[in-house]
Amino acid sequence: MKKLEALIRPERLEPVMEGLRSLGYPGATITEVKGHGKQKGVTHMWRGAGYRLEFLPKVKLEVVVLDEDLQRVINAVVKAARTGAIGDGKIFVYEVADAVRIRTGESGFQAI
Amino acid sequence: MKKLEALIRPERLEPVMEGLRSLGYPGATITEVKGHGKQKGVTHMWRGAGYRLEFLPKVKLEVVVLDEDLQRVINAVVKAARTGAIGDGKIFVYEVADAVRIRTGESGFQAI
Amino acid sequence: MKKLEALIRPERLEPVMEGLRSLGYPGATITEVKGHGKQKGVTHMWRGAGYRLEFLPKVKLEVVVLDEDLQRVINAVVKAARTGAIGDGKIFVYEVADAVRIRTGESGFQAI
Amino acid sequence: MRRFIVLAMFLLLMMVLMVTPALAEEAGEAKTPQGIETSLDTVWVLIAAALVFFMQAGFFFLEGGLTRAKNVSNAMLKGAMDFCLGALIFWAVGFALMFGADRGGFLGTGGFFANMADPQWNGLPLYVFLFFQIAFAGAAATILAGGIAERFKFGAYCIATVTITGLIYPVVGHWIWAEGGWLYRLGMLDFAGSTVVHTVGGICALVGAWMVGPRAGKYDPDGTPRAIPGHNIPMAALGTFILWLGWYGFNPGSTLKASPAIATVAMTTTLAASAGGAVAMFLTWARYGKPDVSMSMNGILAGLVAVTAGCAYVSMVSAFAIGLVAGVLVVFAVEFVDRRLRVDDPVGAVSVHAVNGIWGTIAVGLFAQASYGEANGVAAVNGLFFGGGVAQLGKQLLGIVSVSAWVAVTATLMFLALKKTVGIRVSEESQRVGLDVSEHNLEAYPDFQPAVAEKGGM
Amino acid sequence: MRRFIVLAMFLLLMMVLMVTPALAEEAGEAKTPQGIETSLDTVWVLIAAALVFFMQAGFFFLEGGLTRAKNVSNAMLKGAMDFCLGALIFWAVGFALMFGADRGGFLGTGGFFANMADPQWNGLPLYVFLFFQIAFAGAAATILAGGIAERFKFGAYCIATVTITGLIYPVVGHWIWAEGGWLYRLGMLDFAGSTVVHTVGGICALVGAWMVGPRAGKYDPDGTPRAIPGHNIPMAALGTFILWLGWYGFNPGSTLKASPAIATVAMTTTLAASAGGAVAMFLTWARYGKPDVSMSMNGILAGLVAVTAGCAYVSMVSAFAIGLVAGVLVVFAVEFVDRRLRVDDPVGAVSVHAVNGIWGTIAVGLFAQASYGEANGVAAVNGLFFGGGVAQLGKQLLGIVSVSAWVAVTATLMFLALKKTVGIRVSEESQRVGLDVSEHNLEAYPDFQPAVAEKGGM
Amino acid sequence: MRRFIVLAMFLLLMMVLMVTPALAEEAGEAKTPQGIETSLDTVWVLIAAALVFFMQAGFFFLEGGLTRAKNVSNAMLKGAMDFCLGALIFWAVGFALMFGADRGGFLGTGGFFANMADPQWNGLPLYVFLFFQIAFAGAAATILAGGIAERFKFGAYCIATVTITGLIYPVVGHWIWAEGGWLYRLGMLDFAGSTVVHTVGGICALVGAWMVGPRAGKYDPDGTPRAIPGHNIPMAALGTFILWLGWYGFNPGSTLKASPAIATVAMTTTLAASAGGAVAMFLTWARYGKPDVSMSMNGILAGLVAVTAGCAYVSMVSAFAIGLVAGVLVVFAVEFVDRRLRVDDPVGAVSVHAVNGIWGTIAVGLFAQASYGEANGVAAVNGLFFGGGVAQLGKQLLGIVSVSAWVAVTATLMFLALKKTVGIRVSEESQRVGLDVSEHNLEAYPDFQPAVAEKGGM
Ligand SMILES: Nc1ncnc2c1ncn2[C@@H]1O[C@H](COP(=O)(O)OP(=O)(O)O)[C@@H](O)[C@H]1O
Ligand SMILES: Nc1ncnc2c1ncn2[C@@H]1O[C@H](COP(=O)(O)OP(=O)(O)O)[C@@H](O)[C@H]1O
Ligand SMILES: Nc1ncnc2c1ncn2[C@@H]1O[C@H](COP(=O)(O)OP(=O)(O)O)[C@@H](O)[C@H]1O
Repeated sequence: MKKLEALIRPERLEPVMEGLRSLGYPGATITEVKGHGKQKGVTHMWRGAGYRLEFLPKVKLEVVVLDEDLQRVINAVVKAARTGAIGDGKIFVYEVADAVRIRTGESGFQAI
Repeated sequence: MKKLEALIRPERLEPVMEGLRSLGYPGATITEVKGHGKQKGVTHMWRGAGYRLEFLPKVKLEVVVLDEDLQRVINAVVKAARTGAIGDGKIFVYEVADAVRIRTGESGFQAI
Repeated sequence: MKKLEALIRPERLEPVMEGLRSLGYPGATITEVKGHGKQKGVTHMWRGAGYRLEFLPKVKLEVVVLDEDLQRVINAVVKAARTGAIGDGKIFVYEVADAVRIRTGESGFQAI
Repeated sequence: MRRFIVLAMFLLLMMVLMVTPALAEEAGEAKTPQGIETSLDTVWVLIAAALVFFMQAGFFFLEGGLTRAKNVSNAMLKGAMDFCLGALIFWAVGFALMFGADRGGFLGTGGFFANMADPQWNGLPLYVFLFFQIAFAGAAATILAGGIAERFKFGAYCIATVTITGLIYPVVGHWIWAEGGWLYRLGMLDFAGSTVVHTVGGICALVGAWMVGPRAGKYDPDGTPRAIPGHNIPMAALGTFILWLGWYGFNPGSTLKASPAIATVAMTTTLAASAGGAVAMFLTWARYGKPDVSMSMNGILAGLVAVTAGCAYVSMVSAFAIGLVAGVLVVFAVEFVDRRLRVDDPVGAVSVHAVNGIWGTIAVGLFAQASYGEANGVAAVNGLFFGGGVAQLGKQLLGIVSVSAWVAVTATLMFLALKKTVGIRVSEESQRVGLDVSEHNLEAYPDFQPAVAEKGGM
Repeated sequence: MRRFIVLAMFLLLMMVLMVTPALAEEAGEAKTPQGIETSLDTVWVLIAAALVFFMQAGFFFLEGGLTRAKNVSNAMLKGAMDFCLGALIFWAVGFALMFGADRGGFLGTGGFFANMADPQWNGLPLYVFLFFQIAFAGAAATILAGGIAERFKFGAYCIATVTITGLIYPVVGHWIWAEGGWLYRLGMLDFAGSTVVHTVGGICALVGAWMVGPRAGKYDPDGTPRAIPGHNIPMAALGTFILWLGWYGFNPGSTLKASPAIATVAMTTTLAASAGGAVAMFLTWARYGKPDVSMSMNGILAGLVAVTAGCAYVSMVSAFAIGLVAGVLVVFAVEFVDRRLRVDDPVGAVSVHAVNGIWGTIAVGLFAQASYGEANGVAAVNGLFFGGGVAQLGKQLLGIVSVSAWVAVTATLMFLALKKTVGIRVSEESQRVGLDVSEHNLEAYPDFQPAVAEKGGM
Repeated sequence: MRRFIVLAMFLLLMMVLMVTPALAEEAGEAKTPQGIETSLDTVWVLIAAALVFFMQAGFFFLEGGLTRAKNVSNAMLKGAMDFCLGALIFWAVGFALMFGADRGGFLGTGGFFANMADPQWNGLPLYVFLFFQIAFAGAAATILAGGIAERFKFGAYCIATVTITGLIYPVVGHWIWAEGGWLYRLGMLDFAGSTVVHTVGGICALVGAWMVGPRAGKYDPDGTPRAIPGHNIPMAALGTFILWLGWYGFNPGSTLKASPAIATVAMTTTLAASAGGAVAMFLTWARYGKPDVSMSMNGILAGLVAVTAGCAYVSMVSAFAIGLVAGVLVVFAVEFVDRRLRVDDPVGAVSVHAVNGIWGTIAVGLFAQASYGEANGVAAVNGLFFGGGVAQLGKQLLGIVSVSAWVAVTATLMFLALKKTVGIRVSEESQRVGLDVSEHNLEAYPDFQPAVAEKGGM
């Protein structure tokens, strides 16, 4: 099992989820995060003084998948999340040592 | 060392923390996330139009434990978080390569 | 590649980011989390009844780095985040199996 | 529930058909001093009534601010609907019971839908008097909302509020404010309604909060109360100041007449409110180590409630003293209700309105000065502290006891009946997700991330 | 844009230089009954005007609460600026067009910058009349804001609002309220402005919302509307109650005179609002399964808008009936506009103000009773239901049709001109980040974490 | 601190015992024109005072909205308590110093606790005059709150506010508004208090903000200011509009008499506010590229402050011009205070109240027209622009200089004394967690996730 952690633009969440569903992975966890990368922050104004928001809102999407599905899932996420502009985000992949479904106590790949 | 990442119902947080404490793991990090799984979203109404919230609020609880305590911690979390209904959540386990306590600089299992 | 996950005091975020930048790692993801550890919660009052906030606000900073930079990055974070008092936080390190830059599709260390 | 809705709509429609339209009063050509005076009184009472009306918003903001985000839309709708329904029922029924032809000192009758023979009420156009009374009835009813917040069924609340405005409150109003009322004739004094409005509302809140039971998680198994912090302090602060503003209609407006007396009443009101707020702030500072914001706001309201009965009978200094005592009382009362009675009253409705309504009514028997009553053109009575002996105090106590008994009994019967029929308490699950979702399918703040509750008791 | 700003500032400065200062009226020594009466009328109309002024805050809070957090600062500034700019332009131009010497029943002229020969207006000091009219003009203009919320360019909004207050609204006002106006002479009745203010504002909102197009994401490709929940329900509730409070200036104040008639008007206003709110609540309960908070608030406003035309001509029971119908109308109108017309009206401005403005104007032709009009010192007319036949109804309908046509045409031309020049719709990207950032470089709530939108249609 | 609390409570109690109750005035049977007139004046001044009272809520909402979420409960309590404590102290002491028997033109004496021989004040019931003055004193004191927001000790604030209301403000009031006051006799004109209220409050804010030092993180080591955005723009907008509403009591109410003059005053007030808001909006648009919301709100307030001195002496066009200048001034003043003076004034209290209070006072010397003063029944004076030469201007300047000197000196002494004793600045750690937690053990919004501050300077 692998965990795929995608940092994407908030407005791309819906198409990405769509893509995951079509691959049979409806389950996922999302977190609102702020990201900093190549993309420059935005400048706001407050009573005549400018200030930069260095971090921009991103969504972190976590989905645990079976090893054999990994590449397909990555491709689907990349396809749905890409706009081609700076700030599209990244995907990181981690090894998952184990998984447990709390409701049933099942573990391993059955828990996904 | 292993990291245990449990996605649980917000209202089960207190009993789960209780369980961890009794196993000698008072330290933990929680994040408010939204989850999607087998559990169906809820329908709200806005001025006559229904809309679904596809993601439901969950708590992500992260606790890093020694390898030897892993199973006991998993069991405790499962026990405290389970209601038996869909939406009870999942636990994922990851290998931790290293840990550092910032205050002292200690690393490895001493840092936990 | 390694992921460094630092749980730090919110007010230390700026110096830590400063440190990372100087090591050539401007990219990072932050999440607002709540932490529980050795540090005691705070007591608030509500209409004559006290209540404890067991969890204190922390920032989770995630940054994926090349293996060779790991130690230097850890040192920089520890240096910038440390106050010496309880509650300074922890760093956990994880192995990253892969990374993908969504914009370009590049993967591996080129994606960082 | 659907049956209940259909019934309600049917009843509303019935009203249209049932009633013969009243003839409006004639608009006197306002050229004579007499005519100008009537116009002036009308303007004054109308503006006062509008300010009292606006207190509804004060009440629902206070409640909303002192409770959790997940129940705030429910608080808004309760506050809006208790006025809408209350205004209709008070117009249709309550006003007649309160000010219609007296029956044995207990109840008025006649004049349903404000169909009264005389288009004037003591020289005041009937409709402005009615408007003023509707605003008061709304205040009496909405006090309940705060006490039973975060766990009461919305439908049951609607029925309760209609019962209070249509029956429980007008009967008390008749006793004390209608010329034939038995307490009125006895000489009990309650100038602007410490008893009529606040004790009535406060006791309804007490009975309701007690019968519906505490919010889930409010008490540990061993009975220790847990803090459930309100979600928006500025909202509660604005609510308090809207209420205070409204009180400048509530108290001086109760003269029902534009006269210099309103100046005196405005000042007693100001001093009592200020004293109540100041003392509650200092007292919580001493007791809890830091000045407490929501209790200080309650202190202001306690001072206002307490001076309401006596505002036209007492001196400035007495008003100040009444406010001081009120500010102390409210702090201890909140603790007492929470810890000893174990009644869960999220906003302090019982302590502010019932306790201080009673205190204010007693205070008239202590602090009244004939010179003030006379100057203000109301009853000239001396209280215990000003050489009047215990005569007036006795009347005040009798009034308090009778009213409390009436309200306690009728409110208990009402909540019992509701409990047996539609039910009054929402499920634990509904409380968990919040009444906004469970009762209204709505989130109050969908754009914001709610924080996980992780509060511990102490 | 910069050129536009410079131009605007230049115009503002021109005003200073262009005008000869008017001589103020003499302050009569208020000792005679006559003098006192004038003072009393001045006090009453001034307070009424202040309450109507405060409705601006009600409007911008209602809009802000029913839309998303990322556009709320824009809503605030729109509401503030349409009053600031509107007051200036109405003083400079609008007032003269509305109440200046009549030209053929269509338009007033003369009296720009309130330079009128007579310092009085029917016995009322000219300036308090002007203040009252400015507050009304502000209300008419700000209705647009809610309808075009979350996607309209701020600069274009400023120009639109100035055009409404300076031209579109005063012309209608002249027709119906100025003594020479053709509808006035015909005998069309609109006591406090169901047509003059609300239909005008509502139709501007309809045209504007239609021409600017729906918010990004509001309609699926197949035309199914998606819900875009408002971000702050208590804010909308407070807005509603501020508006209701303001209506006690709006309707009774339209007597422009302190007289007992204001009592009757205050009560008809109260009953219609209450009926509208109550029925909308029950109706949504029946239709959607649970009582809907924001629609109930709309129901209150619908009742208020509907009774505005007839508040001085109808009985209590009729007012109640008018409110009942309004509460039903608003619920169905919101659905109709959203689903059938596919016009995206985030706050229901069209349903509340246009639909119920029309209904209220018609209602005069149905429910008017000569006895009420007479008692209130206004036109004594009987409507269809009270033996007056269809005569009055015909006049009302003629008025509605003419006004709607005038507004529809002028508003369309105005928005077209804006579209061709400065543009009216912000980009999709601006909508995504929100107008607060794109139009004002500001976040309304920087201290709070916004939640990711993840709503699905149904 | 505990000792301070005990002392305060003791002092409060002392008041009860110390004072002989005043005899209330007689309520004249209001049948004669004379009697009706008094009643009318009472109603008018009472309502005006209630509106001014409500400005407290406007002030604390403005401050709360323009500062951070972690300090908002503190802002609420400051605003509530400066009124509560201020009302008590002004009743006990301030009123006597301001309006008691004159001593050498400098100070009033006698009439503590409003124990004055005459129950009337120029024909107005003493108590309504007192109520009006209390509301004014509250406004003068609460201006400080915004300037020292987010870093001032709550206890020290309480003492400061009592000192302002009890001493600093009444002395100025005596000079300018009491018949024996030296500036009054000299003929300095400040109709509703640009100097008496706003300059006094604004200079207190300036001295306080300067002495307490900037908020942690406000200035970079090199002195560059960093933006610290406010947490809730709608809150600030509502605050602004509550203030504007209150100004319709503040300015026209200062006639202390119901007369047609209030109409003129209401209109000058409206035009100046509108001009100030409009010009600030356009100016920020031109300077910063986009129209700035909070500065536009400040522009409205600047216009209001500036017209306060002259509202009864100037024409409509002049009021418009005064507002225009005010709107420009406030924008540059905010930048100047922030960048050049490096005084950290989170809400712009200095720029709005001190700068424009001074400008408004000067404006009387420029724009006054005898015809207006006469028509409004106040002093008939021509300013520089209307043929009056520099005479009046000189008096105005003398007044400004004397008042500024008095306030600057006494405020400095006061803050110094506080600094040496209880201290005025909370620790950096307290600022970091916020005053809500550190001073009141409270979170204002526990249900919401606060966002981590991650702002950078530029
Ligand atoms: N080294 C890193 N470690 C962790 N997260 C990162 C790292 N670099 C980038 N990110 C995350 O990825 C997001 C997008 O990065 P960015 O460089 O702007 O994307 P892109 O290169 O695709 O334009 C950032 O907002 C941040 O959340
Ligand atoms: N494949 C997955 N990857 C990541 N998180 C998941 C995955 N599947 C489920 N989750 C998380 O687990 C939560 C519970 O899932 P659900 O299927 O509803 O639980 P259960 O099967 O125990 O009833 C979800 O809300 C989501 O946060
Ligand atoms: N075992 C653990 N697993 C996960 N997170 C932990 C663990 N222990 C501590 N933390 C995180 O680290 C933070 C700091 O812990 P604490 O023990 O207070 O620090 P320190 O020992 O440096 O004073 C906590 O708030 C929590 O977020």
